[in-house]
Amino acid sequence: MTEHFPILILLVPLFGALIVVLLGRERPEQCWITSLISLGLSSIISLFTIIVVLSDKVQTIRYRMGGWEPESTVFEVGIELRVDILAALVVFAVTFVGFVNTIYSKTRAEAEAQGKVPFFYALIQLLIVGLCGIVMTNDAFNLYVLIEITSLTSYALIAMGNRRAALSSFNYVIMGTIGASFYLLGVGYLYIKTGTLNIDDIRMVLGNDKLWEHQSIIVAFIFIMLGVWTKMAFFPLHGWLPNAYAYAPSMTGTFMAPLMTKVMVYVMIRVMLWLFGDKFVYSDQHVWGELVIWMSVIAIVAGSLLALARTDIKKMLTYLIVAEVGYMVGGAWLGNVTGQAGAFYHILSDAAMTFCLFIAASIIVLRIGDSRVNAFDNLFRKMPLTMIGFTVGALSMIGLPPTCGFFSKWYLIRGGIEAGQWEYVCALIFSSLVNAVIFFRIFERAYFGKIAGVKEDFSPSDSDANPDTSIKEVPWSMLVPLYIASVSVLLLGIMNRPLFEWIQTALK
Amino acid sequence: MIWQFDIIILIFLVVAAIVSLRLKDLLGASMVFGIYSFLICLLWAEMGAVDVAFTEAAVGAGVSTVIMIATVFSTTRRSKD
Amino acid sequence: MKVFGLIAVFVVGLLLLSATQDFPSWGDPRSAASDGEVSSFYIEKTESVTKVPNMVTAVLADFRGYDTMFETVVIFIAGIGIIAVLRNFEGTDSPSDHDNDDDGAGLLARFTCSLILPFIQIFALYVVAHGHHSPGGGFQGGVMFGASYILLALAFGLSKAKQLFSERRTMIFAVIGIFIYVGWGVLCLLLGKEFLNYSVLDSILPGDSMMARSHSMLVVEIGVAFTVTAIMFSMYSNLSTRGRLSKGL
Amino acid sequence: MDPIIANFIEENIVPKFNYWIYVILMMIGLYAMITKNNLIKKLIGMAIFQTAIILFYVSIGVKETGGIPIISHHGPDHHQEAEVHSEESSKNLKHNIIDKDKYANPLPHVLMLTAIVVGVSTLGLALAISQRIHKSFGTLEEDEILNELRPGGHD
Repeated sequence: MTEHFPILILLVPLFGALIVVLLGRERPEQCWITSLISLGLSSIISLFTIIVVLSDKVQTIRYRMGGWEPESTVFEVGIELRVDILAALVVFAVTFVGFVNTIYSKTRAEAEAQGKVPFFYALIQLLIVGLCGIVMTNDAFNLYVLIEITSLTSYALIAMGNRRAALSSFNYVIMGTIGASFYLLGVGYLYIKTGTLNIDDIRMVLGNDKLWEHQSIIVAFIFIMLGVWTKMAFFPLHGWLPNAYAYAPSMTGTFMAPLMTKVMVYVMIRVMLWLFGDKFVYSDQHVWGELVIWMSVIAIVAGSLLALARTDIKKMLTYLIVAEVGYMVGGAWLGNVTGQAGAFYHILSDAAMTFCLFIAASIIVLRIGDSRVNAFDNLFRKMPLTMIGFTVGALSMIGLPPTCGFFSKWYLIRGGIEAGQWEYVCALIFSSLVNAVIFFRIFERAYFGKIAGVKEDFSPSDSDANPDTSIKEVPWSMLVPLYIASVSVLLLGIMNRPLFEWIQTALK
Repeated sequence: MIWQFDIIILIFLVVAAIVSLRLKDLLGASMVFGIYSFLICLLWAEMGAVDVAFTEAAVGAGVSTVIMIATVFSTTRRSKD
Repeated sequence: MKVFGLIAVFVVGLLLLSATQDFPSWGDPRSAASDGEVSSFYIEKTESVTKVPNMVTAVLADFRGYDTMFETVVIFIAGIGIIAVLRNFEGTDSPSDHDNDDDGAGLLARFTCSLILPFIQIFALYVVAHGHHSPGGGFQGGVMFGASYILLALAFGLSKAKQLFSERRTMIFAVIGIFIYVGWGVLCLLLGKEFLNYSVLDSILPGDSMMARSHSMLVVEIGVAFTVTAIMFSMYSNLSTRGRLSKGL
Repeated sequence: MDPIIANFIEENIVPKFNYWIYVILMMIGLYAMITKNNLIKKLIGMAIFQTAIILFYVSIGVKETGGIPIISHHGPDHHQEAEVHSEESSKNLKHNIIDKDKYANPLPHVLMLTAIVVGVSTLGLALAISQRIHKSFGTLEEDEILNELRPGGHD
């Protein structure tokens, strides 16, 4: 039974989506329960997959679709799934965030999906199918199909919002298609030289036939990287992300912001280490090693500064995502295992803390009705329960122990020092300082209220209604996800040592 | 696999692509895009990719053009470029 | 923006062209892709392993059946995505819409359509069923079947087509299609082999395990055809009415 | 003509003409996607861009000596008795060696069937989104939309 886990993780939400569409829009409550059950089941299976993969006997599950064993050939003729501990961890993160986000969607979906609740739940489950498939597949073309599944679902999910969401979704369609098509082109260039599509086999052919110096392989690498970077919003290609995530319906934003870019970072690590191999990527002949580190430095600095310039909390968080993508790209390109493992650990921790911050921000915006930071006066008094969750996420973003943000940054910095890339280390520290400024600005507002405390009693927000009655804490279906997210931020921080060791052994 | 035939279609393809992008009338642009799809379908049939050609004839030239024209009718025919 | 676009496009084009130099010549049968192990395996072994002479169908529905499953899911996503984005559920059921402006095309068009529609549908079924031996398959046949309904809507008005193929029915058909495909794979799982490993189905299908693969391909193609038919019609009916599903083109 | 140029054309353009045209089509499509102002035009550019990539893939699979990738039992190289699909003849077929140079490479065709489907799905969804944009902004021109957003929006 255990060998079928990878496909079961995918099939359960797929069937969930079909059932939800069949239920129709007259029964939103049942749609919610169905997707809750299917995603819960899926995350339980992926938890078991982690346990299976961690046992000494298995380590890597290989699952051949259609049972096509390569008998007369060396190469795979069918499509293969490959799950090691890295994939299992990311899949668990995806399904678990999906499950928790479904709890959060309970009230929001009915309010924001405008009578299209079943389609929302179906799309979000298909998005999870796509993300899990991306992480597990071992076939370069299948990866493209799954990338398109996630893209199409996210276009539709974002466009369900207001009119600005539709416009940013259109930009996302254009950028996303360019990115995915570049990836497809790169795969085509690899295929024309190697004659296979299986990721492991391509790496083998590239190594055996010494194709590394060929112009077409270099171009293929550049195009695949450009495509993946567009999808993950690496700095100069980030244009679609801030508007798309900020204007999307809140329950969509809370799901996509933590996961979409992180899964694409995982794809990048996989392309670098498994598709092309570290000998090709970190070879001294190519100039790109140093170049990409500098690009990531620019991404970190620019993302942080752009975030600092925003007053809208959701926009600010989206620019912080851009900076975080810079962290991970830089870490993966440092060229040593510490950096790669740090980047990978940052995928998990960033997913947790972005999830936490986005839920908190959505709750605050929902209750205050204003997304500008200036309106956050006295929030600690008005919504203490929400602000506790927000604080945990913010501290992790700044990088204070014992949150996971501290440890991932610590490993990344260690990797940077090992590789001697001081500019990257400086950018990380600079970004932490900027994050501290950003979040302490919010804390100051939220804790002390207006700077001129005397005037507070006469301010218009207090005069029309008593703040204690106008702003209430939100229902449990929103607070529980927030607390689950903040607990997982702390838990990931406490468990950093075993996690980091697993990741390191898998990367070696 | 007649290369003269191949080259003629390829040149027509480039022409059709440019014309469909330069027309200021969106209905016309969609129509020329349909022509482009049929040409490329011919090219694929000639290159031996019969299944791809069949799909492109049904999807690219058929459904894509129809939904594009449906959109043009329910929005606007005007285009500034 | 124009200059920037031009520069970006030229950089991309030059990069791509620089790589074509070390490509094998066009049509070279000895190129790595065409002479490689994988494609040789497909060409030489497909018929003996699956009893299907059309290699494209065999590779599509069997060797890379997992891809095709997601291809069907992509179509399904497009269908429900369009509904999620565009569908306007208010004002659908006002009867006045059905009476006005929705009487389709003129007499000649109606007559011609009623003549050719049955043939289109029969040909679509042939394309689905005969995909093993000739070009075609579930996807192409499904598109044609969907196109026949689009033609019906163009000639007789959308309300007439909706009587045959209502929105609820479209969704049910689309779901049934994917359900057939995925369910067939799950059946293999339940019989103890990998997902989509059709060879294990020889216990319930006539013939040996190779014929089981051949028959299973037909089953999954039918599943694809169901989904594609439904979604093509749903796509057209939503896009042509701005999501109101009344007053077609 | 300069012999160097003639040589270049001989070696790099004539045998790879398909690749050249695909790059040109791709550049046209990409340019339209980046610079066109009208949303529908952008989508036409996107469709051209995608078909160019499909053209590239199909060009990979072509063999000068090969025909369509459907095994034919009527060809001159095969025995006449293989014509009927009876049990016996298909057994004989197993021993027939299939000349792989006679058939085009089927794998790129399969991949491109999927890519066409993805293309039409993206196009449909993007058209739906642009209809929604037209419904709420009243125009399909990007600059007019941005103009309308400027006074109200804070970005």
